[in-house]
Amino acid sequence: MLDKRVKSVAEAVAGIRDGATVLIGGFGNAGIPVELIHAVIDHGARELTVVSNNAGSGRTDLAALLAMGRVRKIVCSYPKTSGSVAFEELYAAGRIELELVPQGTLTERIRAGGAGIGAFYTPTAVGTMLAQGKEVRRLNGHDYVLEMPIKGDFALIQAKRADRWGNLVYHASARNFGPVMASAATVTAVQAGEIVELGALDPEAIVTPGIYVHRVVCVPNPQQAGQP
Amino acid sequence: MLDKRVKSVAEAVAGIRDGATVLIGGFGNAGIPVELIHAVIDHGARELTVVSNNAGSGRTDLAALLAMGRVRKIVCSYPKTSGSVAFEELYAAGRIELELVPQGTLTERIRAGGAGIGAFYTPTAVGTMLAQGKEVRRLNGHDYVLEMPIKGDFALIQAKRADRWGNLVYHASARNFGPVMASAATVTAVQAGEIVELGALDPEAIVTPGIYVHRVVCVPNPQQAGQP
Amino acid sequence: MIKPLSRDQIAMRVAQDVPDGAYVNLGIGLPTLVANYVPSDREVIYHSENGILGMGPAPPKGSEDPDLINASKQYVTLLPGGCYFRHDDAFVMIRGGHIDLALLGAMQVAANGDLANWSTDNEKIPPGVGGAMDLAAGAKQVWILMEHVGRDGRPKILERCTFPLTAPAVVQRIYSSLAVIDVTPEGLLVREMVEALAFDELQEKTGARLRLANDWRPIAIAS
Amino acid sequence: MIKPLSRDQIAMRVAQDVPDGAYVNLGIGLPTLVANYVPSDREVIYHSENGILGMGPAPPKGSEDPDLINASKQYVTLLPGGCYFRHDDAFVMIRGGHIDLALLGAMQVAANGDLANWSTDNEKIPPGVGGAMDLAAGAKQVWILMEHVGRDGRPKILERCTFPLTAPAVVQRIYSSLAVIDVTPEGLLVREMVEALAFDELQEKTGARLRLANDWRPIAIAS
Repeated sequence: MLDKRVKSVAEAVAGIRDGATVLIGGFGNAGIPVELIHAVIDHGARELTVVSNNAGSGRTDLAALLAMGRVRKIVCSYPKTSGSVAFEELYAAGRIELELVPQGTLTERIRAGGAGIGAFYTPTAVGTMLAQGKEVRRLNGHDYVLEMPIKGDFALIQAKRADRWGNLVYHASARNFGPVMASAATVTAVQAGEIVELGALDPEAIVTPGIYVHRVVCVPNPQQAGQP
Repeated sequence: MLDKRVKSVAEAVAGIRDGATVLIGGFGNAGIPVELIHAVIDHGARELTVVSNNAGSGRTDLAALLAMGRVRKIVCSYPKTSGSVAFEELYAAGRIELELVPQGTLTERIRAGGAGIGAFYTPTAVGTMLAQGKEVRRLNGHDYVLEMPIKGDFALIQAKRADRWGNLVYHASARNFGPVMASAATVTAVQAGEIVELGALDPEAIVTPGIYVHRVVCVPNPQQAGQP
Repeated sequence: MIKPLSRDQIAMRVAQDVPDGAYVNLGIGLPTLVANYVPSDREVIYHSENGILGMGPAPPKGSEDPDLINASKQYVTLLPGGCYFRHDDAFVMIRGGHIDLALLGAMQVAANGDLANWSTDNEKIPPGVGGAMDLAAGAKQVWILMEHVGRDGRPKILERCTFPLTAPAVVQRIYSSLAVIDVTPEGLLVREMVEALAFDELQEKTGARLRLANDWRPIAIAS
Repeated sequence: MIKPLSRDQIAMRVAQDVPDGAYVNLGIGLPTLVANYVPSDREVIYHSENGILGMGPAPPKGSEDPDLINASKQYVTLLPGGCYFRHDDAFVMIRGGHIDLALLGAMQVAANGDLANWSTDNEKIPPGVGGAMDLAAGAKQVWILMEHVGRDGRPKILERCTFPLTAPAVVQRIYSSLAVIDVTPEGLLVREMVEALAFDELQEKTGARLRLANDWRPIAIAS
């Protein structure tokens, strides 16, 4: 029987190694898998590379992981937001590496990782300092930058509902990076607000097919991300 | 007011020019926009390049367009199916050009066309005759073939329901190429079984956002594709 | 007496030019105000990079949904006909040329349409690019909303940007607090100026050569 | 007396090896029979390239849905927990290495795992590749189901394929009508043979050098 449910957030992130690349869903404070991030904090893994749109805000979840010095490098599009104090302190002290990636290139690189694409040419960032050192190629009369796929050892994402096959649906703009990150990790761990019977999710409306999901834990009342 | 509804299939395909590239949805006989194809037949455009997974079967829809000698070139993954008589006759007579593309590369090239990607590297077809004459590049220890985007002047697709903004939902595996083709054409024309009030489609379950759709015509009882 | 436009007045002026039925992405800050002023007889579809089409106004206090936010991380609503989609699909729309109009703020704009709106190249402040480069490169049209000069009085419209570029040669039009200026192959063309402003004064506050359109007129704000 | 396995018996033998919980793509033809024989205590998720996960058996006559078909264009059903998705996403699953197992037919297989299953290079017949190259290149494992020799009696297992390749070095295992053969770095290793078949006879019907595993055994079909 195919059953991806696990009993605890600890079990959901079990096996995460020092030095792992972790894709973390969320945009602003929507869709952040707060409890899974705290499970990584409790787990103890260090020297992580985190791929996430933002770099945490407040003092909980990603900001807490950063503040504990557990992240070697962050790959993101918009690290400085209101409340990104933890990141800013590390950055000013030279204690974290930042790879800044335009947001659309970030999502597309993750998609390429999940889709088995070896690399792709994008018009974004042509003629800017974020294209420095990268191959630029003229195709069909326009310039494009070559970009490489991103894959994760783990992806941590939040969903509204799941079933035991790992099918997922989301709520409003909390969907954001969840689906694309789910497709690009060796282990995709999901915290779902609710786990429903197999067949209860509309097959026409499932957003993330279970094939991309490996572990699902039920977290009925998740904390709000980015708390001070 | 944003209203993409048109009153007839003729209006839906109006403006299609001789020599146009037309993306046509469907896989097997599911999801084929039969009435829109017949509108193209009635319209009279010639020298078309058709991009479609199959090359028609029976004597209606795409097979009829082919049999009338209106297609200069077909880009597809699987032209020979049971009933693909019209195509086979043209092919044997040397009267149609065939560009054979692996199915996953076909969908990805269309996606690249819709997504503004200049080109991409795929592992599919490496070391085969379908990669002959194409750039092969070693990336991260594996070989990949460079593939170019496909865009259409028109896309013709079938959907189950639509609204006046052009939002679409599909039925079962008739979804197939509809969403990706919708994103890659200058004019995307949709035949929908039903047109519903704005707001009647679940915002969490809309498959093709209306931004990709330009014309919607209601065809309540479409013909079955591939009739003999 | 010259009265520069307020931020809301800039937004009002732009709103007059947003076409009916357009798909529009509003950048962070000043551009978000435009949605408040689009004439009610026009149906404009607002896109947000975090996976929303058909964004509506801010919700009444108390009924905010923390999972329904715009790119500026403000609470929004969804109109009937709106929908949600994946982040990668949101950028298919942007990069693929499906957004009719990106309304963006700017630090600097050059006479050839170069845009700088993401970094002041200050090493102490971590840079953040977000979706700015994708929008600048991908939208069919890019219009800029900004103060005509910086807080320090220095021109923001220049022959060449000194800040790092967001994208080269992408801006079609600038709506500043003093003027409406088209970026043309022949350089910057002033279409409108605020009342009582002389062209020479405008040129003085601008770091690139301007030309005045023959049919220029004073900026009119419907109030 | 040697009795080659029937098509159904090949499918039965393969079905024994399909792991519980696996995501499996069944190629056109012989492989589609496997679904009929997977033990009922195993939950196997069938993927179809036209946007289906969780395909169920053929529907009862009269309740077919013309919009619910598999890659072979046969009517199928959807199991609870199954879902539909876009064609491009179906190939994200394939190309991205998310399919555990592709069960495919073959015209020829080479000792190094090269697969030829899409074209006989006959200029009069239009070639059709479908999703074969994507599956061969993308699935985590590729197992081949086929007659051991062609209808003309010529070997289909060869040192080198003579037909155009589908993908080089992708086959892990061959289930033929006579034997179960692993493709190993040291060449082809026979794991199982049908009753009463001598290894020399098998080698004679095979165009590539075989080795017999020390722990080889007769093919057993649960009936």
